[in-house]
Amino acid sequence: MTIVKNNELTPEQVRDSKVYRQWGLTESEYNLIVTELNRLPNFTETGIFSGMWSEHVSYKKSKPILRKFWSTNARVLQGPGEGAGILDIGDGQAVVFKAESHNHPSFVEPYEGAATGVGGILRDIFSMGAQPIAVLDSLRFGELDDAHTRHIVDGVIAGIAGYGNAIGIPTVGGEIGFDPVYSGNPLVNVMAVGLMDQAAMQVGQAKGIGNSIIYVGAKTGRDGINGASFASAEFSTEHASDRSAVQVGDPFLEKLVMDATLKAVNAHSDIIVGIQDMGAAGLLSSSSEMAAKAGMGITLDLNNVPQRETNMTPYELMLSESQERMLFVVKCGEEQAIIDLFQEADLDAVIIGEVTDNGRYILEFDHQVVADVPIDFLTHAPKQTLPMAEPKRLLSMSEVQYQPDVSNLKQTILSLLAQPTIASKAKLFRHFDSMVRSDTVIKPGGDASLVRVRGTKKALAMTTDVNARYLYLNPYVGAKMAVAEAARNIVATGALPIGITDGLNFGSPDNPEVYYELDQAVAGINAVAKQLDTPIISGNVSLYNETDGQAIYPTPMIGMVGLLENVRNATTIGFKNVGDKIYIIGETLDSFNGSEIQKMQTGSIDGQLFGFDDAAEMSSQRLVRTAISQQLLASAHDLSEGGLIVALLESSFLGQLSFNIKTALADKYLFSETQSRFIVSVPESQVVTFEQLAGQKATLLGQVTNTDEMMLTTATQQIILSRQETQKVYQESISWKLKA
Amino acid sequence: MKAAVISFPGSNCDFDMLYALQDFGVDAQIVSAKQTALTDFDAIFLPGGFSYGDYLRTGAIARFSPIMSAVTQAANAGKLIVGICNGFQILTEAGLLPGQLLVNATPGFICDEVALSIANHETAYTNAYEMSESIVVPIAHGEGNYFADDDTLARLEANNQIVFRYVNNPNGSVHDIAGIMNERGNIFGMMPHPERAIDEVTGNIDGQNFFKSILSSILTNV
Amino acid sequence: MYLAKIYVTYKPSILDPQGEVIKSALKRMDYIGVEQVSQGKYFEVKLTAKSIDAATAEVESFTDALLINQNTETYHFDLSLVADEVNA
Amino acid sequence: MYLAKIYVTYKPSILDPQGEVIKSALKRMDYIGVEQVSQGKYFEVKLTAKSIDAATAEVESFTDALLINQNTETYHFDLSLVADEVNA
Ligand SMILES: Nc1ncnc2c1ncn2[C@@H]1O[C@H](COP(=O)(O)OP(=O)(O)O)[C@@H](O)[C@H]1O
Ligand SMILES: [Mg+2]
Repeated sequence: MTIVKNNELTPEQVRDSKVYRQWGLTESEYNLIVTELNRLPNFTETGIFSGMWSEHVSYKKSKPILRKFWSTNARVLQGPGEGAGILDIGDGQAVVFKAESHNHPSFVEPYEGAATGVGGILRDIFSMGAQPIAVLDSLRFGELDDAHTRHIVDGVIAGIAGYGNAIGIPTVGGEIGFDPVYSGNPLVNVMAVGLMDQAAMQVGQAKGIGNSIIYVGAKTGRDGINGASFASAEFSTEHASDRSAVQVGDPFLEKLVMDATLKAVNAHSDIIVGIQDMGAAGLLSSSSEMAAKAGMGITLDLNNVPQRETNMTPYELMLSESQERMLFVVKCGEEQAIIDLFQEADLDAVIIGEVTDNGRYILEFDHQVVADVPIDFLTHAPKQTLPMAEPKRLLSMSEVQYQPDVSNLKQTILSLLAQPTIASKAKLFRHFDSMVRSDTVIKPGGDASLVRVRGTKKALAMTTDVNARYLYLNPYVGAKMAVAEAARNIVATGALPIGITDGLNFGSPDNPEVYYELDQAVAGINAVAKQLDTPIISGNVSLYNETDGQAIYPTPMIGMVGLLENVRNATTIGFKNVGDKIYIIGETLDSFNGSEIQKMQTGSIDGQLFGFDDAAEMSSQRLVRTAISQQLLASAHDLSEGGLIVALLESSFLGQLSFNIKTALADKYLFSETQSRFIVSVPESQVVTFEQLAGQKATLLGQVTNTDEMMLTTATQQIILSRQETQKVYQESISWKLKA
Repeated sequence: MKAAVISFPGSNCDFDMLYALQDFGVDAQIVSAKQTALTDFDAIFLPGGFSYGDYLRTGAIARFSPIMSAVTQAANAGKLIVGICNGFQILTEAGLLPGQLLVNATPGFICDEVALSIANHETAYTNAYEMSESIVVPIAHGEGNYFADDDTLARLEANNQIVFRYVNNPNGSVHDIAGIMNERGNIFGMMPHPERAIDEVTGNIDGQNFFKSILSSILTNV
Repeated sequence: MYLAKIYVTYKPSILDPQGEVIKSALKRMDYIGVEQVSQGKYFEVKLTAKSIDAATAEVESFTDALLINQNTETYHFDLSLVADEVNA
Repeated sequence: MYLAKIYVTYKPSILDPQGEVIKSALKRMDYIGVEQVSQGKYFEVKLTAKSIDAATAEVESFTDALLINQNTETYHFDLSLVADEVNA
């Protein structure tokens, strides 16, 4: 069995040229393959091992850490390991969600990179049998004064819009941050949320000897096969420049695939054995993982794979990352029903192989076997345990908190509002259709977004969050804060946080300091997740986010979903009625290291991160949720970047009302980023009840007013801000910078 | 009243429209664009979305769908034809309404809620609105920039065929046009989405009177 | 087989916002010689036909019917005879 | 003044969903001779330059920089000398 086709390297040439190293296999991994097969792997086999054993597919480096995630409670119907995680939301329904990163593709090709990121995460959701109901994003870019960064921002925003709007799933929320560490390595994480009847649950498994593997959706081209990693002249006459690593998305086609898949799940659940989307390492990983999970083997005839380009080799067919493709496993003899359903929607649906019981992964091409390897071995890359070391920067940090310069309070406030990380992102997210499907209750611009569950009183709250600066100063505590902040956003709508998906964006794990950050971040996420009872049910890992040896900040994006039992209790951040009393919940301390004001005034972040009080966090959240469920609050908003002053202003702008605030705090505390805080407004009629409920946790700040003047009296002075003028700075700063 | 909501490949507001009609008690159903008959229906809705991916031009390919001859027949028979967003784009491409929807004056997709003034209160689409009312309705489009030549515009104005105008024009439409009807008044198209503004829970009910208007006019015609 | 190259442009009276955006971007990028930009569409269509006249008629027919919107667009095209191969 | 006519097309291996959709529409409309359709962009740019060589260099420079996406698109262009009038 040493077939050599299309001028591919012979097994001996593969061995001697060590081409496998270019493809990412180490010497010892290659040797392991030789030992296990008891012969030299041929070209195609070497290629599929390199695909399956890449970090991106196998998680061989991150798995020892990922295993530590806490992912079980009574709600969990499906934890990590499938396309997406699933939680019980009662009434026989379930919510399905997951996040995915498309960092590198978005740097190379911002529009298509971001667009196909949306397409990919949606396939993860509907391949579970769930109807996608919302998309969120989490984005990091360099600073906007750099022209290339602006180009990337434009492309990424247009790409998310281009795909999400066309397929008709609302992009309801997200977050965007800017820091120089991301200029050579932007982060594009997307999260999708779906809804399903528990009865319709599908998993990606290939069970049952003789059952058919059906390929549906787009034809396969050379998309995503990295031309650079080929010694192209050796096996093809085409020029490398004609090959493209760029994946182009077709949201129109995916809409057809999505609708047909959901129709198939509804109509033919009795004959569908498994469904899996084709993501990283395309046909290869989807087919081999489905069989491995079921403990079966699989044989594919590659000549039957629908092809967009001519003369594709087995290697290319297996490794292609063409978009909008799915695999179905269907009971033997029942295939026609599925094929007809897809053809009715003008989609390709072709039987390309079958399930076997020999535990082998066998590929045939032109009537010859071009690969024959044990599936278990193929799908289980040798784990690597990597060394960790506490980053040196953490060992010598100042314990003293930064002291902001607030000599000109008004100017400081205006400058802070103009910081891209603080300023409104509305000029960007207005390109996203946030309302299609007509279920969006809270649109982007508040804390969490809220999507109703049609036909019930329920709604789902969702948010993405992480402040990576905090993690840079303390990966463990910073990760705790990320989960806490996500939960505060959920709680501010009135919902109960129920689960987490994550996107772990880090530098190279081969650097012991980065590996340590990853480990600490997971530990921090777990610590708060357990207290909140929000298991981590799905996620994504993106490593090697570095340019020129400079890693990004450790950036574990937290995607959180919450459940609101009665949508009529939904609460938003905007002030509602003149005369309502404004309270701050939680204590304000000297919390400036890692803050937005430190970044603004010193150009960098530095010093030991301020503390996080788990008990205070839980009690603040409990108070807000209770107050909302008793309908005591007119508005609720959590405090995050920029602190109290930013939260107050946002509640004013959204509510188109002003405030008159008196606080005993000194000026600098307006900018403190102490965790576990909210501002709420309470109608006069509820003040007594609220104060009784809150006790010491809430402090009266003042009241809502209807003039243009926002009045602020601190321990030392009084200032007045014009709402219109201030709002303009908040609203327009991003577009001013983008147009620069 | 029986209503059809046409589902083109790539339509994505078809169910929003269906649910909206059902909320108002209409006996509505989705009809695939592959169908060829619409004789059973009193009113036909072309929903928003990206029919055929908006490839080539918005609405350009959808207008050649099998269902479109039936839509034309129904239009000629005087039945109500309502196109929202992509539906409006399809109706103009098909020549059932004059003009064309071009790329927004500032290119790019916009999702927002915008104020509309009601330019003609005596239509099947606006009769339930108060005289002085200005309403706020969601928009979500990249090609909503209504264009027609001067003669056509003069005719639209003279015949009161302009039904809705933008208060602050978001997309460059000539004469601030947000929605128009044909001379006979039975074919109507608009870019904004009244079907997204009918439920208190989602924060806007300014679209309710749009549906009430259609219902009352159909009932009085029957 | 024939290859039709079809060039679609806006009619002169139509404002072309994309062209305007590109022009100002080029100016900002210091391409100061640029005076006017318009963006249109370019189609390559391969078709079989009995003769060049038949092909011409065919191209005119489908361009009028589908490829352009006669309200705002106009076009011209070139037609040539090419070898018979089509990429799948 | 020079007039550059720039024709932008996808690289051969890049997915062109528009072309496919247009082709099937033409087939449905009974233009059965149509074998392949691709849609690209067509730019007309008027620019002043010292010489045809300078104009050529300028066109190549801004097309690479802005008009095309080098990851997915390729182009060719014609350049000609035209009278000096620009439509506002
Ligand atoms: N990229 C984006 N896409 C959609 N919505 C966004 C995006 N960035 C920010 N938003 C929205 O803006 C609001 C404020 O975001 P952010 O400042 O990150 O909130 P917080 O500090 O409460 O986490 C949220 O409603 C969020 O969903
Ligand atoms: Mg918040």
